[in-house]
Amino acid sequence: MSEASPAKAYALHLGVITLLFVLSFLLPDYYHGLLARIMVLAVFAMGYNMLFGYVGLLSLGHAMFFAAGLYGAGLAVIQLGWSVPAAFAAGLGCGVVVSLVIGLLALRTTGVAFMIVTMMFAQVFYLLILYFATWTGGDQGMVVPQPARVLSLGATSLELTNPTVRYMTALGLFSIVLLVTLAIVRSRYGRVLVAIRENEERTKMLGYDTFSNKLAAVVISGIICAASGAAYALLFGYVGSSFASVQYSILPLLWVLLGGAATTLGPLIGTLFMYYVIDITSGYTSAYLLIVGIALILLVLFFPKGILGSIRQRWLGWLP
Amino acid sequence: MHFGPHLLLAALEGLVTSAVLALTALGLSLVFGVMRVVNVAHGEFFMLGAVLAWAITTAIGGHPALGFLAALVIAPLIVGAIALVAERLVLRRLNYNPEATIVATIGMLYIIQQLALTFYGPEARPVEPPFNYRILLPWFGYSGYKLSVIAASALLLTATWLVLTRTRIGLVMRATQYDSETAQAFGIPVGRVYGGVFALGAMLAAIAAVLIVPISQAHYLMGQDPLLLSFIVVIIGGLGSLRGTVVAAVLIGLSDGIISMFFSPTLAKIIATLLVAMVLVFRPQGLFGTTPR
Amino acid sequence: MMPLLTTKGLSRDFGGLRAVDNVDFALMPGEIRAVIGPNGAGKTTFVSLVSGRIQPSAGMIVFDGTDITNLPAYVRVRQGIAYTFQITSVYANLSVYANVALPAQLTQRHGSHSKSAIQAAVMTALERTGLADRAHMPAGQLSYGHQRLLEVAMGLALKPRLLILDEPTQGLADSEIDNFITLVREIAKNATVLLIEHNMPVVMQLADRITVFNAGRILAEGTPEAIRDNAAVQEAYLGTAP
Amino acid sequence: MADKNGFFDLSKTALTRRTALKGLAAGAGLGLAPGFVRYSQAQSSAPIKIGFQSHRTGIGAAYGRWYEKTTAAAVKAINAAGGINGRQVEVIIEDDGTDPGRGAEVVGKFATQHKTDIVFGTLFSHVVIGSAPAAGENKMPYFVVSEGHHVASTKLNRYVFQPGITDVKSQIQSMAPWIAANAGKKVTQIFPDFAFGYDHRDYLPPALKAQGGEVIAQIAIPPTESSFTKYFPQIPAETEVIYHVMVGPAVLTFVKELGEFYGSNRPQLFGFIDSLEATDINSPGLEFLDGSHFWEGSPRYAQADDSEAQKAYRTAVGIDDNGAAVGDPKDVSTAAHMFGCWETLYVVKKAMEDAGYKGPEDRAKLVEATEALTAFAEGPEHPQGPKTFNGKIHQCFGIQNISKVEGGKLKVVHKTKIEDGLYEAKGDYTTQAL
Repeated sequence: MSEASPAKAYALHLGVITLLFVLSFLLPDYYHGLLARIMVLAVFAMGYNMLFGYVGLLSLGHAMFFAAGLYGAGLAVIQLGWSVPAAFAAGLGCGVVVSLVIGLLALRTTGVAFMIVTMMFAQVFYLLILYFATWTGGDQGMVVPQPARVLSLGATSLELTNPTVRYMTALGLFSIVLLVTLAIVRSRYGRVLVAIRENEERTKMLGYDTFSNKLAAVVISGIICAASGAAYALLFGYVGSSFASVQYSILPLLWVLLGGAATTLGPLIGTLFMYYVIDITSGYTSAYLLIVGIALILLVLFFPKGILGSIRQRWLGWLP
Repeated sequence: MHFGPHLLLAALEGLVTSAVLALTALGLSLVFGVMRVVNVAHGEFFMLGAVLAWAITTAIGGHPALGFLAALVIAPLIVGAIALVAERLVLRRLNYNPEATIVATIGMLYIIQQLALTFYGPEARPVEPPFNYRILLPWFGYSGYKLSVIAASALLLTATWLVLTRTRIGLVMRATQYDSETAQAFGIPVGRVYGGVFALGAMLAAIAAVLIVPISQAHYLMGQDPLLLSFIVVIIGGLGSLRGTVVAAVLIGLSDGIISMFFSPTLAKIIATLLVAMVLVFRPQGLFGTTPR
Repeated sequence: MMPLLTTKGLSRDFGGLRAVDNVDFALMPGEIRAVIGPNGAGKTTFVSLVSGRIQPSAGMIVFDGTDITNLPAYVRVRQGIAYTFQITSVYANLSVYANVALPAQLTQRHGSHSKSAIQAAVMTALERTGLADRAHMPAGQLSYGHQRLLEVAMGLALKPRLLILDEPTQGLADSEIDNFITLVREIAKNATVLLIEHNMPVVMQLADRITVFNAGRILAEGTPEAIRDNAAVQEAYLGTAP
Repeated sequence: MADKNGFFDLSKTALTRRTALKGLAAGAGLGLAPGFVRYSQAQSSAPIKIGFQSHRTGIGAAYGRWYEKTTAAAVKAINAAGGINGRQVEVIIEDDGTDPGRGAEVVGKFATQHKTDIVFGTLFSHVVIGSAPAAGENKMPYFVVSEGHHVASTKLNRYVFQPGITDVKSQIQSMAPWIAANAGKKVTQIFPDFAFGYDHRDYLPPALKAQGGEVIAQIAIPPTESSFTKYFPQIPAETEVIYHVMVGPAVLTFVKELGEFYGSNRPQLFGFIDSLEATDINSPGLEFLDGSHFWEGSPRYAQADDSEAQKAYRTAVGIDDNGAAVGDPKDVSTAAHMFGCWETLYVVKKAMEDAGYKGPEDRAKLVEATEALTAFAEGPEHPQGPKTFNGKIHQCFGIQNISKVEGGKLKVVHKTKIEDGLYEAKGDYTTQAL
């Protein structure tokens, strides 16, 4: 983490946001839609990175935070008939509650035990979704009805099913989370998180309540992931238990490691990379997972710190 | 069914689960303990063992026992060789960096799974047990083969324990686990130990799979559950503790079997998972670990 | 005058071993106190109990008139007890500046919030330890002696009332030791210093009073001269000492 | 095991598969290359493009393969007979990984990149439900072959149809009379603890009650379970019929363990063949099923009274009298479901012809034309049997088969009537805007 060049860092991030904005008008329909989805999932990855990259806590249970947002927002619309903003808030609220409870319990452990405990709580969460199938739709999941996915702003109403509205909403969420992440990372609090990652015992002896700081990080991470989940439910109209399965806990870890842990833009890069590798290779062969696997291994051999992480290490030391 | 027989049945079922789980988890524990590598592809080595068992028994034909015994020897060897190659080509070059190895083993998972799908296919295929003997109890019938799985697993675990505690190989492995740098300084070929441990870990998973495949079929997606359960067993049992791994496997297998007597199945799974998670929360070093290192 | 720190009946067991055994201890404000004793005498365990890194098995600790026995370490740090590690424990991957900024931003929290205030505090600590020109190096690239100084700078940035130094001169060159003695004297103008030290010349030059530990108990306590002449101490060091 | 060369037959399996795909590729042409869209051709001669959302990987892969084979056969037959509205049919396949998230992306890809005319072919319910919003938003007619009750429940949207296979609620309802009359009145249900199982859990008890039977116990098995014996003690002793609908790779274990548990002294067994699709009924351990009964959509084994249409269909798809791939007896098909692909494509053909369909701008017309359909006569286009279609709930209703396992084969012992499976429809898609 470098102290210098805040202007450069902010310029870069605003540049990326501008680029994504401009791309909205240039991309063909398919990639336009795909990128909207990638931005929402990149938010999930950013939430994961908050905890894994900056605090060094490897969780295998983040699907539960994503699903908390997904179901919080989805069920609020489907079962309670709430409006889109209220449902989004409900998703965030669920994210806060779940991450607070899980944080209080799981943070009693460290290292691999933390990894396994989070995985098991996520498994419980997943099974609970199946158990309460009457309300959650179980493994089939539920559709968020199209007429309900409208954002009313005073006189105007925006249909979230409209590709442009959806892209811009996704971009808005992505931008907010990206800038918030950047601000957190560069703040005093961000410095404490990194210190905990580097040496927790030492940080305690410098007067920091590391437990509370870690708990706050779990909750921030949980909120960001829940925001991604809530946005997914409202923008794409489906809630289902597969998003709570362990696969969706491994995916953000993979995206973050690919893009570069503890880099603010790494999650986006990693998610983009993974999506495009799958999308392109699956067009050429039905055995595309083979190619994905080989790509992952090659990438990690030549970019052991992830794409952006390795770039930062070798060339651009100022990257946040 | 009355409570007693029901409990007996649940316990037997739990023990079969435990027997297979203990072997699989021991493999993961060795890799985890000695190399500090989180091997996400461990479940795929398990799957590979089962798929190869099917291939070998089908190719050999004749009496089921013949093919099964061949599979029990050949399948682990092939899987071990594959693991060794993977270790040489990938993990070693990554310097066993914990994060990079996670990505790399996820890559291996995809590759192995896809190869199994392409060459073996998406169907679940059965392997005939070496013998079919139904033990008739007064209250229910039970598979004789299942009981033999428990025995075989106990035998293999004892053998592994002897190797680890009584032989030079075991000593070298323990020394490397304790402190790889010092071990290196004392002339232990740490690189080769790592290769051997990774292969051995995969072989244990493959053996477990060959044992279970006459009970539950070979399928290309069968690796995920053993992986997750093994992780849990390894952590609950305490890193690198053979005794802990076995006890944790028995505990998890039995609790899974017995809790299912009292609750609806999904609820039973929820309670069992939550219980084990709570054990870990309030005893993070595992049941037999001392202090986390 | 009231003591800054007192312990009463302080004990700590590790398994069957009693590492600190029923220690009554008092430290006056402004003092430089050295704690000496043979290896395994319980010195580090004792200061770890004081700093809160480990919990006592029995006894109580009073700091500045309040019972801090059950307070977690980080609260004690905030109340003014700073601890520098025996084994160098700086953040190797972070810059020297960032290492010191971490404690500095804590003490600035209640005062000025501005970035410049933190910066000023960091630079003051770095200048006092002579590390100012290395502020932007990664801490891991500092020489061993400089890393020891960085430990002290981190302690200083906490603006402590009690600074605990655990074997600060270990591994330092003679020239570095002289500078270090000057530094501690200067620190002692604003803070009380509790020093674990093996290097007897350093102890003799710095300490106002010396406490000698042996087998988890206080063997003797007094001025450097009194300790030098104490027969029991000599026996502990020359006779039963390992 | 009968075949000693099973393992080496694997390569042959791969070959047959590839050969089958070649038929597809011939039709699909450049469509298989991603992003390659031929705008330039005049619409009149350009092929009609059907996006096939296939379970090539993931838990549904065994089905996906046979759905592809059946589709290829149907497209070949349609093209040979002049195509649809004089245009050839081209199939573009995308893998959805049997994952609802990816499923929705694939529908988006068909709509915006491949610009297909319709999307077709999904089986697994969660993928259907996950993809349905994307179909609705893209105004993309989406023809599924899933047998789930989701379409008929009218919880999806106006663009989703299931005209080729009866939904599971109707299937269950038409099974109940036979079970109560022939197998027994005290029924214990064992079903997977997820939505497919819930349809059975919810619809069987009332249907059985209407016939004087009773469900005395319901045992839901968690989806991740791989061993079942521990649940069997929950089966009440007075059970006359065990009604089982387990699916997934663990089903062989289920049957085998049931056999070990009961031995020869077992209750009657009635199951849905979903459990054993793509699985040889003569696999070791399945002996226990001898004499038990199964629901089948379309019979796996050739029957003595098969219609000419059924025979022609089996030949076209390439399955032998035992329901396995011609030339590879180990490669067992998903015969009970895959006929739905064939029949759905012919429904699409009929609807497109009725609508005078020219291109994506006519999709709304295609939806209305499909809704206007009422019945499909048995014949080469509908070899499984006659069906009625309810345009309001977008669901067809056909006859069902009950087959007995006898001498290592499944023999149809009862065929239900369409009326047996009709229920009161709730909701109406046609009131939704297009």
